[in-house]
Amino acid sequence: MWSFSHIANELHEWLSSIFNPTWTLVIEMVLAGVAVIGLFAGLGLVLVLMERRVAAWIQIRLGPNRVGPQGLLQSLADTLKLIVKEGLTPNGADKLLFNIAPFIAMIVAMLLMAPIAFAKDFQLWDMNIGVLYVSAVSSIMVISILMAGWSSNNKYSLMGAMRSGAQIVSYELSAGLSILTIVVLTGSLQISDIIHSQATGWWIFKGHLPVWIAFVTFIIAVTAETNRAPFDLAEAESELTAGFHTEYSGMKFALFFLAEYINVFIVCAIGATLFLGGWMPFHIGNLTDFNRVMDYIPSSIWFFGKTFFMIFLIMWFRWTFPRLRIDQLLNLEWKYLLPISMINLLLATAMAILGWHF
Amino acid sequence: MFIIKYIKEVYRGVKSLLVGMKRTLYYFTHHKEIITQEYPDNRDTLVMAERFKGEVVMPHNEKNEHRCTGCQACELACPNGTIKVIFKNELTPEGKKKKAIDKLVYHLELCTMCNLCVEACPSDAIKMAQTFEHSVYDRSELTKILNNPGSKIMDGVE
Amino acid sequence: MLNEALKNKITGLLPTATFEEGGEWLNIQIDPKDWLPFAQQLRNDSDLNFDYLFCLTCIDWKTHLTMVYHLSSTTHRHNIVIKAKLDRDKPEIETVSHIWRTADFHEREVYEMFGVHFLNHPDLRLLILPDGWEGKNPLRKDFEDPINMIKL
Amino acid sequence: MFEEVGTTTEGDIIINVGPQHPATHGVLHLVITLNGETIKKVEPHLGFIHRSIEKMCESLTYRQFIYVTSRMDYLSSHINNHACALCVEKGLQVEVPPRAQVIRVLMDELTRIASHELWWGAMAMDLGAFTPFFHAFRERESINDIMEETCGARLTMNYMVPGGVMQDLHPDFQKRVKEFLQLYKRKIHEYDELVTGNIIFQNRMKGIGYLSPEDAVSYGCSGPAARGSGVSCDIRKVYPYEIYDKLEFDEVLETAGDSFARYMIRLREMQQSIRIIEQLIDNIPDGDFQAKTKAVLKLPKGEFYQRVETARGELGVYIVSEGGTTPYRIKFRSPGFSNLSVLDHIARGSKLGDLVAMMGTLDLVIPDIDR
Repeated sequence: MWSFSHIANELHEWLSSIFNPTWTLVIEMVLAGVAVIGLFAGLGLVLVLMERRVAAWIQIRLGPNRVGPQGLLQSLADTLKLIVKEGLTPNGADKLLFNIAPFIAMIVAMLLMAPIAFAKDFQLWDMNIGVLYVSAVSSIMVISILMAGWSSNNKYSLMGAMRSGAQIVSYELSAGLSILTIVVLTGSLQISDIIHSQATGWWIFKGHLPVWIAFVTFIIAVTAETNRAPFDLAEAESELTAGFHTEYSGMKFALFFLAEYINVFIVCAIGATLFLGGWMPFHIGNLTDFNRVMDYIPSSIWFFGKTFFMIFLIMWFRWTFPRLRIDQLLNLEWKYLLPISMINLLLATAMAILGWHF
Repeated sequence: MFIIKYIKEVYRGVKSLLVGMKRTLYYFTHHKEIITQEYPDNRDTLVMAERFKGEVVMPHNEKNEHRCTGCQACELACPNGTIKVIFKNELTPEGKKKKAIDKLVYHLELCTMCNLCVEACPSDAIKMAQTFEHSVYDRSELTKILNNPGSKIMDGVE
Repeated sequence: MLNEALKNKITGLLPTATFEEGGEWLNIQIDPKDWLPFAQQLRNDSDLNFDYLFCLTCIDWKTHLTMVYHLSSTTHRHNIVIKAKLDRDKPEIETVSHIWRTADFHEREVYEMFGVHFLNHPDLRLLILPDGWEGKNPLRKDFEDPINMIKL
Repeated sequence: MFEEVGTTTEGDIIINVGPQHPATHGVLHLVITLNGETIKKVEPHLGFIHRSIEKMCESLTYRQFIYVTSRMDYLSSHINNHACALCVEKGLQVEVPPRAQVIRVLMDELTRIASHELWWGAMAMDLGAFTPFFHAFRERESINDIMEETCGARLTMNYMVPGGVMQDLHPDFQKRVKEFLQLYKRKIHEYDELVTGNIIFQNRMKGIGYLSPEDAVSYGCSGPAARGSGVSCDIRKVYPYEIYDKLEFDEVLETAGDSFARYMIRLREMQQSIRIIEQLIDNIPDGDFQAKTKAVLKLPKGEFYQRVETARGELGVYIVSEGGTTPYRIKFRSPGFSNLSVLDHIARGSKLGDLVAMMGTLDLVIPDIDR
């Protein structure tokens, strides 16, 4: 009833009854764009608040509780502050690159939004290479970080950017391999195919050992890829003050900040799609009554519930673990995660050929 | 063997991480452990320790009398020159001239709350108050005169 | 080793040393010229083995400066105090920073606070005072700073 | 230090860590020469908060100068005050009443625990884990409350006076300390769960910043920094003062000499402090809390030196008296100053991230270094 697909269909029918098909398409595209930007702003606010609350409760504090009821408007107030702040450009900086970098980070995050299925039949662009597209586009992120670090004309920024480059390029591998595990089991790169293949059970339940290993590898790899603690070496504040965004202020800083959170959301959404079935409700084999009850919960709630569970996991990591050192970070990838995920891919392939999964 | 050592290493590492995560999850779910004091909101119920050294005050009784004889012991004891005693000549009822304090000037901005003046005072004329909200908009407001206007020394205090 | 035994031992090493009575530790007054070889003997002699220089400072006596070295041994647990009288106008003494590494920083501190020149010190630069400090040495008795020093 | 200064080759980066930097916990300025991520040289620049306490003390009387020393190593201000009071008492030949001695030792050990708690939180924060900082402050807060109740202040107490302590213990003191001990024992295992046992933390700390025993002594290191290398240098054991020779506690020693050993020393030292407090808390003798002293103190002509063990290492107070009411010259041998000088030696060849860990385990308090 209240699922996104239902609303979208209503809207489509209503628009079609007023305009001709071309105008309908144009209006729908504009609406989608506005919705994505709105989603961005909304997600940014919600995730920042969520992060601060999670951190506070773990750290036996109360967290934001001054602005608005229960401090809910805190991140709105912060955004307002950042908007009215002056965006400084340092004297020796490469002005063009310095100013472009945060927008590239933002554009990458926006592009990644395209193939994500937010609810049943609610997807901006269901392309046949969906998963490949996500892993390809997300690596553009490193360019914006390198640009920011280089153009700032600051040694801390440069070191942060170089660290980040090494880190993202390495962890791309095991993230890709763990995604590949699911692709092998499904036999398709298309997001909708992957979700539909989980109608009888999510991959995390029916995939046995290879999928569990892939899930753990995926979480570690994406935590590193989004530069979040314990892999936040690019901005390690006790070593590099703030890493690649040391020189940024005002809204340009806020864009980096927002892009980081959006990226977290997207990788968690991809994780939820691949391993936890996306918007697919929780089904158990042939228990039709149970399955029908589960179907009553709207698919958008399933999707956001799973995504936020993954986001909580990543936040939980951040507020528990100390940071790794740069050589240990690369050791972890090349000596542990990469061999494990390669062997795991072999296992998954064998399993897919022999049909051992449910 | 190499592979067993490798697996053991991974197992131990993951276990240590899970132990830490269990601990943080405990605090995430147990909100009664929160220790935050919401300071400006709890001002009515906030009780400072009775010995807390906030600022130097001179207690007066209801007849506007204090116990300060003007012996300057506090002025000498102070390491920072926080206290200055200014004298005036007063006529006693018998018509004799008597030295008494006019003003006991106290510079709160110089004070380090070391309690040495209170220790040095032989007649217990000054003591430490438990106030702590000392911020003001102008520095001159921090220079205080401890004796009330028109106050006299208490009878029997020498 | 007890003070008396130390006294005998040190008289053997450096006959020109004079001893001050009083105080809990043995006070030895030496000539600054004898300091470097004497220091090496103190550090390397197995009976003495003064391997821990726990305090290095200087005193301005208005007529002269006195370098004070507090030495201790982590193996024998005995302590001595070495004092060397320096000329106030041209204070110079050999560095001991290669014998006790901790002297490096302490000598730099004494250098800027009292103006004592440590000969052959590897890196005798200002440590605490701002670069380009000119003027008197702050811990000398005749130092005056009308702006930053508050007289009570 | 003994290579030619400024031996930078092409491709080296020189970065300023500090004076305003999150890892320096204050205003320490380190000029670091880096080759990629590897440290080639660390050069400390000091003096950003130098207040010349030694010069200030020359114009203060023997009662007054004690309060200034709280501002040196503000985390163990009680122990600094204790050192000064002991040194003045040594000159005055005053016998301190037994009650005052016990109170002083109790306060010292509480301060030591509080200081190590803060260090533990800050150490974890240097390595990027924020949560332990708040958990450490929970225990530290209850010590501060005890201090506030008895001494009237939370950080710079000025509770020690020559001849004893300024005020008697608060009636609730014993009850509050016992409550603290219970809280501490209930929470101590969390330290291991959150930080010590953590595989990331252990990998970051083990084998980092190795300091050999010979170098530790030569560089004048003291306290946990030297004991981590196996050098027995606890002044409380080696040159006992006050009543430490009558108490049962162990000098904590580790032999590895790396950052993890220095970390473990401090954690284990907290247990020893707890042990001392448990011995004393029910056995506080009755009597005066302060010996009778003259209103104006005059030290005889001579030199007096007192060594005490602060939370960071050996603090020496060296008073040169000319027989007046103020010291002629006073020198504080601060532990942080010597411990800092070893940083260049141990940091060379390690990674930038390790430098932060090493600075954490040396437990530098900048006002202590700058005085």
